[in-house]
Amino acid sequence: MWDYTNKVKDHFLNPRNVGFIDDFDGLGEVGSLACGDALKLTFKLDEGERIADAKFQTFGCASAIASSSALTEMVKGMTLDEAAKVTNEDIADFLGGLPKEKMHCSVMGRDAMEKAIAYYRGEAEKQVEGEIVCECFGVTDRQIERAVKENG
Amino acid sequence: MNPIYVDNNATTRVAPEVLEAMLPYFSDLYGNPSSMHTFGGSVGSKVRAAREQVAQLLGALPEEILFTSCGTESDSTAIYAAIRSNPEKKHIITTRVEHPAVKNLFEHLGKKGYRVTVVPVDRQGRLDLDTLYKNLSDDTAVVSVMWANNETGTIFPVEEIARKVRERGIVFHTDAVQAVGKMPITMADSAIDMLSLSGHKLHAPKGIGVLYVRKGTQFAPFLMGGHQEGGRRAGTENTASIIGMGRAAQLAMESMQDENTRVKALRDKLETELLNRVPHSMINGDPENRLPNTTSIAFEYVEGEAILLLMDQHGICASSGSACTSGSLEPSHVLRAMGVPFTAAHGSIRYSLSIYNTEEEIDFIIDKMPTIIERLRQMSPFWQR
Amino acid sequence: MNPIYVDNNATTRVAPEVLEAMLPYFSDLYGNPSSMHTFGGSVGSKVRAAREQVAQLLGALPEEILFTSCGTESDSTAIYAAIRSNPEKKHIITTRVEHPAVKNLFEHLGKKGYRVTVVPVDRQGRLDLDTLYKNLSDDTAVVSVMWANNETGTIFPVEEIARKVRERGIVFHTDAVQAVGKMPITMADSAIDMLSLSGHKLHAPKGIGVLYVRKGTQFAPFLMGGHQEGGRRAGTENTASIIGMGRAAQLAMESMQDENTRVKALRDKLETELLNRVPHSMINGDPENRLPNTTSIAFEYVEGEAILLLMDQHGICASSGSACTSGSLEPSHVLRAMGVPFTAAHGSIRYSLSIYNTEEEIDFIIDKMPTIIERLRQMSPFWQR
Ligand SMILES: Cc1ncc(COP(=O)(O)O)c(C=O)c1O
Ligand SMILES: Cc1ncc(COP(=O)(O)O)c(C=O)c1O
Ligand code: FES
Ligand code: FES
Repeated sequence: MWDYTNKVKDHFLNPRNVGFIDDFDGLGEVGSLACGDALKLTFKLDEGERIADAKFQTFGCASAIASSSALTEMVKGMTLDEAAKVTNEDIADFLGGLPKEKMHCSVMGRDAMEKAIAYYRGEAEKQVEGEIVCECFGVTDRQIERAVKENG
Repeated sequence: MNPIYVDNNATTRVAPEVLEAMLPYFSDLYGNPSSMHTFGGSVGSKVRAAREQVAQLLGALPEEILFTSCGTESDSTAIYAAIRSNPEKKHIITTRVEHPAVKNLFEHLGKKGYRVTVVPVDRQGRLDLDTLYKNLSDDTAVVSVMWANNETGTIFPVEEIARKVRERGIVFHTDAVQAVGKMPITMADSAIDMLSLSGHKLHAPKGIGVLYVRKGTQFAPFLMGGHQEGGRRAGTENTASIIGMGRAAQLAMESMQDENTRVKALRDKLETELLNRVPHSMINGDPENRLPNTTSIAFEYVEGEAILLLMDQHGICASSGSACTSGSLEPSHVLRAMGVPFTAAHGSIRYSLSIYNTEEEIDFIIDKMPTIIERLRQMSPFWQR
Repeated sequence: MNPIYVDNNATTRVAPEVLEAMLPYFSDLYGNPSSMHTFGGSVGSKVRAAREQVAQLLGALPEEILFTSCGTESDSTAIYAAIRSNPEKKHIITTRVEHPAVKNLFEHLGKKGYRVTVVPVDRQGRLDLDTLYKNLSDDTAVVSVMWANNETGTIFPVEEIARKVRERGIVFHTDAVQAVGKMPITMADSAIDMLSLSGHKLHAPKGIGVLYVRKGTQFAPFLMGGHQEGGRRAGTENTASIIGMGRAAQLAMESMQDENTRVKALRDKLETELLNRVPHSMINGDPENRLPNTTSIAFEYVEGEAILLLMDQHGICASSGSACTSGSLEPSHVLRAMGVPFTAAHGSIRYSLSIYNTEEEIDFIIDKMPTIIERLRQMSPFWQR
């Protein structure tokens, strides 16, 4: 069993900011059902171009859920430049640490944030650096889409 | 909080009767059965009695029973014995749904130059017997097929397979770690050459296993050294655990009936109610040929670890995939082999009951699960409300 | 009759403190440490604590400690790990006085095509180090030398040997089953790559062993399967015994002083008095470098089994040769390697004490032995009155 900090447990059991902002300014999606990890992140800006609200939906383990919750808390009030600098290590630190094997679960949050910012700025989707989140099945995106449709 | 333990395919409670039988052999009658003094020698007769008890559970002869340190060691011992006794044969057969104790060994042997046939299963987890039989050849050293699957509880027709394999003069081994104690087994009437079991799956302690080796089967020891177990398994006898294993074998015979009536009914109730109450849920595995204590249920669009941790908040202990593969979040190779869709494989929970479970416990689980799944689905980007 | 147990090199009493530490983990806290629920997971933290306790006893790091099922498995694991990590090397070195757990494995490897150097010992049981060093070569995969001999208690200079072996870039393993707990060991300051120990020789239960593997040492698992022990030893963790092993390690640190003063004094008294009182008796082994608890005494012109059975009449438990080889009446390979004359080898008795022995017990043995030997000598055709 994983050794989760109390903060991880708290953010898993009482996740903050679950949901989807319908009139979002930024939207980032990473992962897939096949990996067992996926994250959809939306944010809304205020007049000062700071993040007024952020919400997430996560399909994943406890670390993924807690990381998403932590990230959305952390970025509120930040400018996009500041939010872009939040690393997965920052997320893990905010949570009082993650087990080594679970660090990748917090990468997803950072990647989704990056994508959401790119979406807002209208930039072409950035090639995300860092670890590959999951390669459990070794299947193509098309197969996954089909699987989702068939069972959805 | 008293746990509600429905994770008995991972490990079981040592029966109080078993612990009681073991207790004198730690600090009081601690002699070595190989010793030349009464103090040690008298423990030897207890070890012999335990061997007879295990033989009785398996419908076997005492001299066909070898004590090992776990199911994994029994599996390794059997498979190495078969290939070392047939050094000229370079082909081995197993299935896609074996426990890592067999799976990883076969993969290793594959890298060492063995040709490995891995028999597939269908969507219900049933073996493709045609593929198995078609691949039997004069070059085949051993066929190893588990008796019952640890994740789904699916029972395989190993008696029938063993007969066909024996006709070809090939050694047949079965990993019966999940089957023994849950269904009647009579090795005297069987064509199975070697059978593995693990004590801690049937209320004996962890760290004791058994390998059945049919009289006359060619054998080579895996653990070499002292002359214990008739020269077939070296290492000072784990006397307390062997004696506990014997008592557990006796208890298993007595509770077989309860397991197949009351426990089975509890399992069926749990399963039926969960499928009724939780939309988008389904059984993994073959509902026809299945252990009486196991059900694997897929809850679509949610992830297993998260489910388990929420269950843990209520003190409910279960597994996603086998305990051996959770710890990494790779989806179970068993569910993948069966072609369980991704949406379902990740959210599969195994409930495995024992004679210690009560109806109140099952009702409690039935009550809590729908809320747990609903709560996680609310967070999931894939869930369409 | 309460036994007078001086057979502690065969096996030991489980310390009551150890049993107490183990007890909750059978029928109450029986969870699997790999499980994703608190009930199992919390046992995992106890396993980690036990690993730290064992590491402390050995002056090692917790991640260098691997739990196995016995000393024999540790020995096999180490030696196979070394040769599998060096598949191109085909020469292995050991000594003539190893326990069967190493001896028989090396003989087996000899039959499989390995060139085996078996280092001889002199009349006092001291190793011929020149022969050992002379035979080190680029083709040598592993050198395995026991730390202390189980039959005579002779201690070998393994620290020095390990340094020389490391200079040549060769893996060094020591079977320290008899040394651990009886003498201080600090792996952090040592050049030994792998070290085996067995729980039941230091008041932990039977069926638990430890293999120390120095950080950075190339390793390949012996038991393949699940991911337990960091993927280095498969099989569900034997939680109760691991926790008992941890407690025993702690106790061993506390009693090391007693072992090397009071127990040693008792051993010395027993030895001196027996040599004084029984004519034609002598010590086997090196009286200079010896475990504090062991003495092997040859009573000429009589036969070991007969002596043991007469001792048994008085409830005195001891061994002739190792418990592993008694049971067959072949004279011990250790005494033969030392060139102990046949007249003496057959009548050799090993007394091995523990912290549980009292002076009264030792006095009792001193009182009974002369009559026992005299009685048998009266019957012996070789005995000149
Ligand atoms: C020196 C030595 N090595 C190895 C062993 C084997 O230990 P186990 O019987 O626990 O496998 C023993 C004891 O029997 C021993 O004395
Ligand atoms: C089917 C099967 N085979 C083998 C094993 C391995 O048994 P053990 O963990 O006792 O080595 C297990 C349990 O973990 C199992 O379920
Ligand atoms: S999201 Fe945690 S393991 Fe992948
Ligand atoms: S006299 Fe009995 S064994 Fe030789």
